[in-house]
Amino acid sequence: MSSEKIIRPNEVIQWFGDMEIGGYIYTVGEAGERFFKTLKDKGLLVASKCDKCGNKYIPPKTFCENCFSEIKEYVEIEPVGIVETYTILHVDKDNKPISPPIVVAFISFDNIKGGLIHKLKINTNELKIGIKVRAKLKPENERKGNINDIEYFEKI
Amino acid sequence: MKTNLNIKNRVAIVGAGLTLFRRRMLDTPKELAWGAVKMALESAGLDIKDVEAVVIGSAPDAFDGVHMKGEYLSDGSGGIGKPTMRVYVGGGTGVFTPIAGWWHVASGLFDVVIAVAEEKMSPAQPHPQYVFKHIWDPIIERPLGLNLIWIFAMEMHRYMYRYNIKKEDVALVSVKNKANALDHPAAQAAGKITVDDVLKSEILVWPVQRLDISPVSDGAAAIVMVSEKIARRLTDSPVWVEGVGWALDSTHWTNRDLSYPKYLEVAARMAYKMANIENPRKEIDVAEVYDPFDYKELHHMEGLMLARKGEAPILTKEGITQRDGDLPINPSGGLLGVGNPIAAAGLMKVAEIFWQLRYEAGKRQVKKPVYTGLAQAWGDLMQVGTVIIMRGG
Amino acid sequence: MTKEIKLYGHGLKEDDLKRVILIEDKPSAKYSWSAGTAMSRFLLELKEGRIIGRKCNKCGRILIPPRMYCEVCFRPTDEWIYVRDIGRITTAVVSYISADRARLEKPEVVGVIEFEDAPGSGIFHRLNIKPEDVINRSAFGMKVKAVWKPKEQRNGSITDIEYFEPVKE
Amino acid sequence: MFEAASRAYADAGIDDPRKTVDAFVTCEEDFWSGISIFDEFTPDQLGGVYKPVYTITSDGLIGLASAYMKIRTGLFDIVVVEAHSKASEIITLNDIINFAYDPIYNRPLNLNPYFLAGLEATKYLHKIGGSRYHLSLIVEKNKTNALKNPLASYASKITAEDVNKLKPIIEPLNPLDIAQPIDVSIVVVLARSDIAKKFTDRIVWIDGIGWATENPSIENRDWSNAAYARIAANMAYKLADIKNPAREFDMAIVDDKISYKELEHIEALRLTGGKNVLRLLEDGEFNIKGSLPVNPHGGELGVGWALEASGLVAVLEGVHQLRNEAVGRQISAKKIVIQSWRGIPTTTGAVAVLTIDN
Repeated sequence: MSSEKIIRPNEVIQWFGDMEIGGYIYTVGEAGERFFKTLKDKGLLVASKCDKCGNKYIPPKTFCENCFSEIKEYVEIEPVGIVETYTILHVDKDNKPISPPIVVAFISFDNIKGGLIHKLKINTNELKIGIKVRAKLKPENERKGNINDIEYFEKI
Repeated sequence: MKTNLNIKNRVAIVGAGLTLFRRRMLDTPKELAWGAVKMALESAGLDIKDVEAVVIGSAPDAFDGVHMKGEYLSDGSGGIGKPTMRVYVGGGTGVFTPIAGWWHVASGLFDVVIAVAEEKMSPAQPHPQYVFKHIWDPIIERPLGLNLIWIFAMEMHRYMYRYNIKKEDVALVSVKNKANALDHPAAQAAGKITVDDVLKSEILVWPVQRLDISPVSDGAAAIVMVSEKIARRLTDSPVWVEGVGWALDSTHWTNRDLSYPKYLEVAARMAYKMANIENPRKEIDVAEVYDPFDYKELHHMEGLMLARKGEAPILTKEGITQRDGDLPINPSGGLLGVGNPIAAAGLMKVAEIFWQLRYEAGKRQVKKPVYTGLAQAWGDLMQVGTVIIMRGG
Repeated sequence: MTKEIKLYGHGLKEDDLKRVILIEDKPSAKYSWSAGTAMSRFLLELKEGRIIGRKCNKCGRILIPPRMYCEVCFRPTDEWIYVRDIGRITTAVVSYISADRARLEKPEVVGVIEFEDAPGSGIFHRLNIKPEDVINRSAFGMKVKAVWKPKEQRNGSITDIEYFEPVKE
Repeated sequence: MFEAASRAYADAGIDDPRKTVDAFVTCEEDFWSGISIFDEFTPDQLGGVYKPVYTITSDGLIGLASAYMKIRTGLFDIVVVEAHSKASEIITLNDIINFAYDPIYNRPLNLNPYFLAGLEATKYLHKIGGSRYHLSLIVEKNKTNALKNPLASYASKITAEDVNKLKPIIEPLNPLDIAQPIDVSIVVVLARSDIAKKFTDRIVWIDGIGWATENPSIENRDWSNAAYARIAANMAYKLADIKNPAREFDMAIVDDKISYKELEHIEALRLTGGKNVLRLLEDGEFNIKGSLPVNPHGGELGVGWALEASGLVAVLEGVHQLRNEAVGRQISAKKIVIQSWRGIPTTTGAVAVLTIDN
């Protein structure tokens, strides 16, 4: 058993480089297709429903976490949920200060496993666990079929 | 190699599953993993709740485009709420995953373990080949713009030079494997081609031409590994894992003799010793050896001591490695025919040996009776050999 | 498992990419690697137009690229040794494509050069030899020497050597 | 790595690792190192050329678990585990952490990756009725403990009151709640029990080890319980025959990459014996002189975040404590529990029970 604290001597050369490529393009799978196309076209959320154990999931899954069955059934719901927890971010991805701060919440939906992480537009003194919120979507012609088609959630 | 032969617990494979192998798939990586695991569990007659631990194999994170890919894949792999770990030896990972599965069960800690391998190469843009820019030493090699095909071409050419092998003899491997893959339900690159087709295909980096190479692919594979007592309960035809071996050569590939994969010989000797095999050429009935390039099948046959040095092209020419030959090699169609979703391709080979030893390979079933089979993969900087030896019940 | 079995998965053709949802990302993954003691010296010597290795007095090998330890004996290496920039080609190939898989107008030859003064130690580099000599295999064993960039253009990198080219025996 | 390995072999009484060691494990992720297929670069520096070498893309304690299993099979006698951090070489650390999030539902939000820690901390403090001040107490304890640890890079004499005054960055967290990276390389030599006795008389035993992943999807995990730690602890305790964890350990090393995690992990490891974890903290029971010292070496808040070597930093402290080598922070310990977590956004971690003979 031994350890080594690494101290870099001055005569050692630093070599700059990266591990980047041209970028990534992700496909979203069958459930993702349903979710984002419905969000874009109808402004609704989609849960997938396991016909074996009855579990419903958002984000929708093509397989059930509980019984591992394939899921082929989907249900649409209004984008209205409950704030399960929240945080207020005063820094961006590079730790630079942001003003005004961004509120981020985890929002759950009635009788559905999972939920969504998203931004919350709210007066911070109203912010608490358990409040009811609704998604504010971008105008239909600006939606692209991704999670940012929701601009934020807001209190109702 | 000091190998302790006091193995306490026997380990059996009782189920296997695959997804389709395709250039690009709609399904997310975790959905692909799920597809393979689900099929493996069903074929074993087991439920996800029976699974006690999960081993995940996947090659570079830079393909799927997710850091900590093992975490990301764990739900689709059946690993929620379970001891789950990802193992990694570059391209050799596909055969290393069941080796890790073996030690999970052979340790006595678990009775039912899933080994799953997944690769989704298609997210990487503009081409998955770009990922290979980053496997080189960043200081002494990357500035020279090293290209993956270059390094394999260098090894291939050294091998051809050393044993005076003709290009058309190497091409026979591609012809055989792509034809074998016509009978494989996952196959992406099956076809009836001729030696002439290979020799006339686009020259990429002499001596490598387009039809010497396996494609890039998305796909997943899984097997179920169990202890002896569970195996006896589940099936009359378990396939036993009788030998495992792996070894790494030095990082410094330019300090090695590229004409012979000595690291693979070391790995094979470890596995043969454990499986009590003295004469592999006689005792191995069927083998799936790693064939991302056609010459690698030959190179690996020699490293595995299934052929003497320089002899693999001769055995191939004589038809001995065909499905109806005396030493069938890659009856699945291999990476050249079925496709190459890196780690998944290696585990596909293990699955093929499982089906061969159970006489369940349908049209791919080799003609001779089979009792002992071998699967092998290779990776890192042309430096790791992973070997598993299996026997029918 | 026979041909007739239906396997999971939804393959996409190139055209299908127009109709499915695609999410794009380009992560930033940047590093400043430390070259380490041995490699740093190697790079600084390249700038001076010299090749340096580390010798292991136990197995007698001169390691290039140099390491402060011998991986075979697993002990620290003992001394710095300059070697001549002359070696023999152990393998060579002709590339008709770039690292990005684009077709090259003029094919490139690359290979591994084993140093005459350090048997077993080779490096990867470009070769200024005719593609035909690679294809007819006469390049194997050929004696070559480094061609250096002019001193003012060298920056302590492997590219301080432009390429290796044949020398008379 | 060569230096650390050489010293570890000397410490274990191994003269020639090329002959003696059967297999080698390294714990690393490609994106931490900036090399696609990091495994390529491992064998030479450890003495592993032409030997069974592999990478576990996970924390060092999970790598240790893999070595433990391998020895139990009977195939290997001596296995070496290596883990390291060269975090100082990573220029875009936050981008790389962010790259571990789901690319479809999470990453496009383009947030500071520690948002998840903020969400969890809010939920957890809400559940246990804790406050910002409790987090500050943990920061004070660990940074102060670290003053006595020569390996620590973030030791300080800061008080909870001072920590509490700092401006939050990701509420309720402020910068001192989050462990900062360090560079380190750690090598552990593991041997079968009868073999170990031939090499050294200062053997530290692994009585039990366990590891688990809870759920990778952040929407579907338990937001206020470290379920992964509970599952891993159950496995380790079963192997080590631990019936009453709150009473059987002389000390604990738990993961504190983010301050609230220390409390969450103490609970998941069932170390409170039914008492309120906040009261125990307030009463100083987790201090070096308390009834159950936790992170006497300063934890990761004091020592630093060693990426995948975190678990082995904990093992190292455990070994020092059991061998009576923890100068200035020594606790009289015969049986300890150590735990690691891979950090956000993962739900993977491991637990080990270490003991020493009288």
